[in-house]
Amino acid sequence: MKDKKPKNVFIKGAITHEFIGNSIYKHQSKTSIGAHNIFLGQVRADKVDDKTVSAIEYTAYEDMANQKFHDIREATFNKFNLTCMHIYHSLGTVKAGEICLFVFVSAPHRKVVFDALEYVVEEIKAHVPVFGKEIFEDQSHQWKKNT
Amino acid sequence: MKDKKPKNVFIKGAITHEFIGNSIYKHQSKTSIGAHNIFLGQVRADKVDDKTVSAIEYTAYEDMANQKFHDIREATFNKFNLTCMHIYHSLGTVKAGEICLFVFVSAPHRKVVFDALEYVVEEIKAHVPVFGKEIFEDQSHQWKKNT
Amino acid sequence: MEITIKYFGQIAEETNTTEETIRIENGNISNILTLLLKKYDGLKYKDFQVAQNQEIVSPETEITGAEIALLPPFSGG
Amino acid sequence: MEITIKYFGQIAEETNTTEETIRIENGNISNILTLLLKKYDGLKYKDFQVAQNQEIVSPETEITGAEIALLPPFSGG
Repeated sequence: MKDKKPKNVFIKGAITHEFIGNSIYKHQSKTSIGAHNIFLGQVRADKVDDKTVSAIEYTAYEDMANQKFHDIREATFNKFNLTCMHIYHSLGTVKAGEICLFVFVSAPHRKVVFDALEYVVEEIKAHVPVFGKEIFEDQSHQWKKNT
Repeated sequence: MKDKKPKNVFIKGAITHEFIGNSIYKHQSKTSIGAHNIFLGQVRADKVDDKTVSAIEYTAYEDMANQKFHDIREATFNKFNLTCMHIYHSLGTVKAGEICLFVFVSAPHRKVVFDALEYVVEEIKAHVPVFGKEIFEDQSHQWKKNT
Repeated sequence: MEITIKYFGQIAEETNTTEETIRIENGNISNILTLLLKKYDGLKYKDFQVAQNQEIVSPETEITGAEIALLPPFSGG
Repeated sequence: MEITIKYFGQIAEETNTTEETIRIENGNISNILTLLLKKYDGLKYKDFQVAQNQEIVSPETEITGAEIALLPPFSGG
């Protein structure tokens, strides 16, 4: 039973450093926290043959994706003793060098945040229906595949 | 042989969210990076008996500490295939809720950043001569001990 | 019954549409796949999973849902 | 020889100084410790490590350095 509507994790376009900085700032009032761990996914300018990726265009099966993000949140809170957790993912165009994924976990002590963060990131990569189209400088494209 | 003078890792007072955001922003030109992992140590308002920690005052054996930070950097680059790494630690007074440690590692792919970040943080906690004096609201204090 | 089929990423590129409605008798997901592979010949070369009501299902799963989605390999993050 | 001794954190609190110079004959770190424990009685209740020229050493290590530091438990981060 899905008893509450999951939050929207998606952000239009790149996730800015101001957004990330601000998110860190908001945690200063939570004085039981001793350790934060943040993962940022950044779009790489990969070279394929002679062409270079200039951006990734993200689409998603949004309803299912938000539900999966919600499920991952619940599972992570059950597994790890975290104070809080935030996940944001881009939709639309994110240029090479820009941030497309922002995962933020916090806890009183450090040991737990390392395992929790890796768990969340791997779960997202494996189970959330998000699709990245790598756009080359000449506007041709290929479909990204997670490894 | 210590052939080059290590960088100064210390920052006077708290590490601000603007500083962290700006550091993230600077990596947008490094388009071979696909994954960043950031650890932030935040001062907890721990309760001891009836008193609450309001700040930690950090001192260090600065020359040795900077050398140790340098050695940890070198060892980490030898062990893990990272694109870059940054470490900042506060000296002086950092209030509860503020950031006192900022470790930032980046690599083309995600797998390596999780292990690298945890390694760096544990090495810092174990080997860098930094001393935290927990100041209570009534100005009494106790000496912090890493666990 | 009437079912909405959604296509994503390179699957939508192949079908040239992101959503359509089909009519089908009761049966398994494999019945829907047979129908779609007939309609979109190129799909047989594509790697995808099927979701029914936002849960990944196998071809043997009974059709229960009003929403089926064809999902290419995930590449978030 | 002349050696600079540095004190940090709760050790400096005990000695009431952060740095001083002592004269000592050649020998081991333990010879310095004996001298300092005589001078600062409270040190014997304190937990600390000794660094010589910025490297942690044991009491058996020969005195070679011009700079010795008494370091209480680390608590960075």
